[in-house]
Amino acid sequence: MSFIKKFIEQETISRRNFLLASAYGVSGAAAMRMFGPSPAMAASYSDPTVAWSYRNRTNPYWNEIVSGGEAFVESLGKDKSFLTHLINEGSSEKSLADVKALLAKTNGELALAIDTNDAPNARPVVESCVEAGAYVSTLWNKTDDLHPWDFGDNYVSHMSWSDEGPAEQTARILLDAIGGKGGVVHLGGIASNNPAIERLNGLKNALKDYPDVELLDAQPADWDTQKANQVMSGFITRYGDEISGVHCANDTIAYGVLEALRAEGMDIPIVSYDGNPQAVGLVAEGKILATVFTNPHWGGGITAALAYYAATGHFKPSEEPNEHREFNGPSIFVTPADAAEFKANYLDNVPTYDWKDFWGPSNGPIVYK
Amino acid sequence: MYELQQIDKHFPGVHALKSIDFKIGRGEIVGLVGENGAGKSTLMKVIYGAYQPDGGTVSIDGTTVRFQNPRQAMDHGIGMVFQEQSLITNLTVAENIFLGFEQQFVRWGVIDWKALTAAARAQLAKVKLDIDPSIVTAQLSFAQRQLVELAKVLTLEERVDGDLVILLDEPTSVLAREEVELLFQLVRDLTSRASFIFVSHRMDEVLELSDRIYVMKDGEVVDVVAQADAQVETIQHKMVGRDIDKEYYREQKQQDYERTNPLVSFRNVSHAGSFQDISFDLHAGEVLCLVGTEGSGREAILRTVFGLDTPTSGTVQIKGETITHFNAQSGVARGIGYVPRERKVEGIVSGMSVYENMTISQMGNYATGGILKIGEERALARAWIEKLGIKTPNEHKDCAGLSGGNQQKVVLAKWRSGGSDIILLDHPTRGLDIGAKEDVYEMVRGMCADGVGIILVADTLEEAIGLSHSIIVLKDGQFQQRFEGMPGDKPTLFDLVHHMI
Amino acid sequence: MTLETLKPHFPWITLLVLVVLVGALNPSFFDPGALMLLMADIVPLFIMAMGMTFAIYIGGIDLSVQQLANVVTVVATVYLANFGIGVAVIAILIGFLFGAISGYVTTRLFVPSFVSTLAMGFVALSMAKWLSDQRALSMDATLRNDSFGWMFDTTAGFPNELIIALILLALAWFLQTRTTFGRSLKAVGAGELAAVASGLNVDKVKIIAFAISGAFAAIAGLMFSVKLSGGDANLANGFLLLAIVAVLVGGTPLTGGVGGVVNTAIGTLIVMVIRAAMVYLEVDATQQQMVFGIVLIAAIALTIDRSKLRGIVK
Amino acid sequence: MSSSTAALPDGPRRISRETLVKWAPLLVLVVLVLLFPLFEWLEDFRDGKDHIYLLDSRFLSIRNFARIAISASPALMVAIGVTFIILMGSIDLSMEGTVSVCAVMFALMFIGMGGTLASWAFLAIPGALVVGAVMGFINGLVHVKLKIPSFMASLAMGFVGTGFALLLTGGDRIRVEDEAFRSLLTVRWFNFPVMCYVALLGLLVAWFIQSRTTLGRNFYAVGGGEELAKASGLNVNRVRIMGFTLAGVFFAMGALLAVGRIGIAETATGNGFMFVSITAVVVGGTALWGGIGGVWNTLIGVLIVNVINNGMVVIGLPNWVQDGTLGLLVIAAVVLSTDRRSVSFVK
Repeated sequence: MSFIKKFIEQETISRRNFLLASAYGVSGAAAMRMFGPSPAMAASYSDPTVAWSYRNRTNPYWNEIVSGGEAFVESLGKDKSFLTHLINEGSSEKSLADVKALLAKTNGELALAIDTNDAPNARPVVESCVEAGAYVSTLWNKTDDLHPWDFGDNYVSHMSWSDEGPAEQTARILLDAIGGKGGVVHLGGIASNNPAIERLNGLKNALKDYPDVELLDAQPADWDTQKANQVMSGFITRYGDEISGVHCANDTIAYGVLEALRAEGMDIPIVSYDGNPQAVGLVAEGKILATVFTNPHWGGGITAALAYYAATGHFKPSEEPNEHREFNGPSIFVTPADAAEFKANYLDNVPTYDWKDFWGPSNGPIVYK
Repeated sequence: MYELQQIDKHFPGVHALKSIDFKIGRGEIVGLVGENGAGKSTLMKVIYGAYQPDGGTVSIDGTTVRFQNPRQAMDHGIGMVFQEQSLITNLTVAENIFLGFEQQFVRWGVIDWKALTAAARAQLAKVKLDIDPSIVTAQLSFAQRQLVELAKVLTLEERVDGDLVILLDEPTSVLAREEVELLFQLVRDLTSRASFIFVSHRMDEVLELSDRIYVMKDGEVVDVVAQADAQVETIQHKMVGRDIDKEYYREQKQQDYERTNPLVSFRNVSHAGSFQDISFDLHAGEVLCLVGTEGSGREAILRTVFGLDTPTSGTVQIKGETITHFNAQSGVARGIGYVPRERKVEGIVSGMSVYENMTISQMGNYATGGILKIGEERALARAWIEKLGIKTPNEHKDCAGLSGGNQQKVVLAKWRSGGSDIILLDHPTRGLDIGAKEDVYEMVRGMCADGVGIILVADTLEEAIGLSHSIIVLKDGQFQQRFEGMPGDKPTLFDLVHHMI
Repeated sequence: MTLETLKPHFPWITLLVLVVLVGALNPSFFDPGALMLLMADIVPLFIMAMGMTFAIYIGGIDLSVQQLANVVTVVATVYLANFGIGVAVIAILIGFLFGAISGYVTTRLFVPSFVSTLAMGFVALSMAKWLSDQRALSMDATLRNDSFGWMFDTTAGFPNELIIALILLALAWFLQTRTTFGRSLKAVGAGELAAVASGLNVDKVKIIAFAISGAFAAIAGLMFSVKLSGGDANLANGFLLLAIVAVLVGGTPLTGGVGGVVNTAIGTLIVMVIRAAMVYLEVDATQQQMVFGIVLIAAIALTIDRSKLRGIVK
Repeated sequence: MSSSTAALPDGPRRISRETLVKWAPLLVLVVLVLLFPLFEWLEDFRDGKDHIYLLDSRFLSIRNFARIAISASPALMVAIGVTFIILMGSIDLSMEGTVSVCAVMFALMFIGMGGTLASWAFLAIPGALVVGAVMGFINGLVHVKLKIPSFMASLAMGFVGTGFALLLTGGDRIRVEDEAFRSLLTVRWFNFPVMCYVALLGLLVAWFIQSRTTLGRNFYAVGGGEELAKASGLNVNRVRIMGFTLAGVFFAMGALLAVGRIGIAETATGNGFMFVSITAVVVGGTALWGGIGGVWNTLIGVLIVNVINNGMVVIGLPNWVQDGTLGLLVIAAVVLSTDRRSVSFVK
């Protein structure tokens, strides 16, 4: 069937070139736009509502994010129920509608931390917040032409993670472990999600230095354990013993892959991403070779903190340099050698962070390609 | 032994049963007649427990009873044989017979299929039906299903101590004459085991079978007559409250018709599995009646004329034009109107108002560019309500709420107002009371006078003979015989039956 | 006034009660400006639900709407540069075509609409993934504002989105009540066999109903895409179940022939109020979904007019 | 056709056509099983590799059938549950919520009572089945007592179920690491893991219920003609509620196998079961309007869906083509297994 695949790939490459030209190329200058806010609106509030809007509670990653948000709220001397939760269930429409409802309810006295579920959704969310005079900090998803500094003070910051480098490093660990030859497969996240794309790119970058390793296949597993399980068993049928290593886009995918391998009695190296506690445990046991901890607890807390302290006037975002408005979160490697130590430092005892040290653990400005 | 005293039943706005007294003795067959809306079905529902009376008492052998649901009535030996297809067709015959009472064949939670089948066979023997109880009901003929229905009710015998009362609701409506005879013979034989309440629109049958006849009108029992004293005319008089015209079928209004330029012309038309090699002509002003038993191909011919079925061979011409593409839209466009047997399902759209129903087949005439001219539709509806004397408060009334006769008038108005001049009538008087039937007959004659050609599948043979100019007898999809039926020179029942079976 | 005559009015009474209830618990809910914004935001969902109403009105269902909206967000984003506002025509045509194919598969190939539309949705998803190269795309801001910026302006204080929705509602209502097609829909929904026996081209009516559903889904996808100024193969996820819920809560039961687009407007507002109530009444994050389900059962139990379900409740 | 041949009733031919329709789902399955190796053969042929059609197929191997069986087992249980409901002419969309609740409740009970099958924790298994029954029972009550059509009632109950599972877990996932319980996946008899035999057992139980118990036969009665069944004294409401309860038990079975397969119970355990199971039921030849079909049809349907999913990955179909291909194949399968002459209209 791969002849069909080849044809299709050629088709999509030409399409992609076209898209890149139309969507990414032209935008930059046009981003200064009619929706630009008047600075007069940037009022500060003494006690704004603090809210976190995120995908769902069924994923440990988001739970970590939320725990950070709650820790921040507690640092203000409030109960953690002070934090308002908006859950979008994977629906951009709900994400936006909930934000608007909250803006209406709070009359704009709001410090919002949000992952907008899908990159295109970031613009309308930010624009409504700006219009209502609320302060918003985004995480993960936004389009490349949307920048906090174009919106004065109200769009406080955007934090993301540059996953390509770390994913490349885990890939190298994997490729070394299989002796630099053989075949690997990649199970990705929802294909259109930015981290999914970056993490696959990381693998591809690493493969350039390993000419004897073939990327047998890469398919999305939608961040989902059960789907990963099924895709992996399909891979095993198709490639069988040709698979000598597995590169997973995150930990939840790795769980499904591990179980598929277990069912077959196979034991091959796999690497993953996110550094969830269970995955760290598996790294310590040697079942996963490496994962990357992105410290979602801190990310969740600091995103809320940035929005809050901007809203209360503690600092003025527009006076900060651009690298303080768009920056990458930390990435920490976890390998079997340091898993136990890492677990003790970050998971068993969650460190108490200084939520006013906005950029301490951060990892450099976001670079657009 | 079973007795109702002073039974009253009210519905919102309606006093459905007014102080009904009713009793039935052991082994007796009691007829129950009345026009639609006279309260027959309400009374039956009270008897078999579907309704609870508001007043009065129900007693069995002098003991007062009260049924909350049909199941409790069954436990007291009261069973109901429903009209025609009340068996569940995807179940086996045996399952249908013991539906709801399978527990007796369950051992340790498991159905003993052998015992169930054997017991079913025993029940079937009671009605002298020799079929394999483990076949699926869908494979039976309508007559066989009717007998299975009876066998099912007779299981009460084993379950209940004491006497049985069995209600037969229009049991003959789908049966051919000879099948009716068999059924009646069976019922008479069974009086040793049960009493029967027989409900039918066919007066002759009621008279033939019943020992006594209850006549109902407007929620009351207006007369009880013994078989010996019963006369069709007097009973009908009581039911309707007026005399039945001697010329029931309006034969005096039957006119001759022009035998040229046929409206519909069949030449050696066949449809695989339903009819073969049929030829006939239908002319303007003619009533052509198709006669035969259920499954003889009558309905299939109607459906082919209308365009719902495509024949497998032969030539069909409508108004001189040979039809190549069969579909209902072009049928309607050529002026064909179809009055189906299942009035409530196929005739009217329940949930739509009278005027909406009348224009459904001719919306194009009441619309410009697809936009409806509702005012004109309503005017049309009002005109035809007036013309046909349709009893409805206004043209906005949901058709589902009209009586059967008025629904039928709406269906006829639909086609006539659209200018259809070929009308296909499939059991047009089924389930109608006498007055409504007469209205339909009147309309048939009126349409003929207007030059409409009618193909009729009649409810009874008498009706077929009375109404038709010509009769074609069918059997198993084959042409048998053709009769001319001008007034004064009509074929007899015997002539027809002779060719039907 | 008896219970019977009151029944057809239950949907909007339920809506009113909900609004009053939420407002009583948190009076800031009554701010008219905020309410208008809330309504403007639900417009894409409403348009999709309105289209779905046609499929449900004839007794079917359309599960492809969400994927159709997805593919349209991609198409709109990719081709905006080439066709400008003309992309709307392409989008609606795509929706119409997909719907028509679903209708064809349902009526002519006898595949229940539950399955046929689900399957056609998968086909649409494939197309969306292919066109987008499985990436999130964004519209060029100038082009978007030139072609579709007017959608998010206001006219006399009313958001244009809301006005578009009202115009579409008026159109759909006209189609449903005043045209031969609408009458045919009702006939097919309420009594398909009678419609056949009256010589209506029932298959055609059904195919068009699904096509309209698809076209409305495409409009919803287009508006959403413009609003978010981008598109990808998952952008409209989460619409489907809510659209179905909006239709059902409005009182258009799955049995067909009853209800209509005005009911769906009310149903959508009920959904909106329930959802906003979660925010206004600060329902705990882990409880929101359960509360939504329970309120939904209560709302449906209140709004459906059982006397019009005719016959048995399956 | 001449009128003389038309005069012959087409009795024998009709029977063969009915038989064909009846066996169509199985034929579709067989064709699919032969089709995917053909693509493999084509690919190897093009690459110049030695490949004997069927014999050298990676798809057509015991190991791969075991993989298909593993992924099909939980779905089969869920689909069987909903089969009973569809036989009655109703529909149940609550499975995602019910599966999640059962999975989470099972894991909580299992861990709480010892965390290994060798302790009292085995009680968590019947416990989960009871939870499923209760969920189904509530679903049935809402449907029957509030007179809400099952589509809406079960849809809303699904939301409640997912929400309840979320409430129980607070969003955490619970690992079930007991070796004895995980032997569902890890221990194989005759090349197939234990969970496949458990699913087979579930199928046989379902078949037994369908064909040998009053309840099972009553599903067909209700689906074939509810009014008539009611008039025959059948307590239809009771049958319905019991049907939903039974479906809940099978959803719980599905939950147990899903946890057995992945070793994790979470709110998302039920995700994706709704469309897979209903599609499988319909593809297997059970009619959505009730009364026709049964659990064996559902087995075939589940296998068809899983064979397609597995086969598409095995032949290397790009991801984005897979959804559309699945859609088109499902339509084709349903078209082939529908007796068009017996259906007057479809909605």
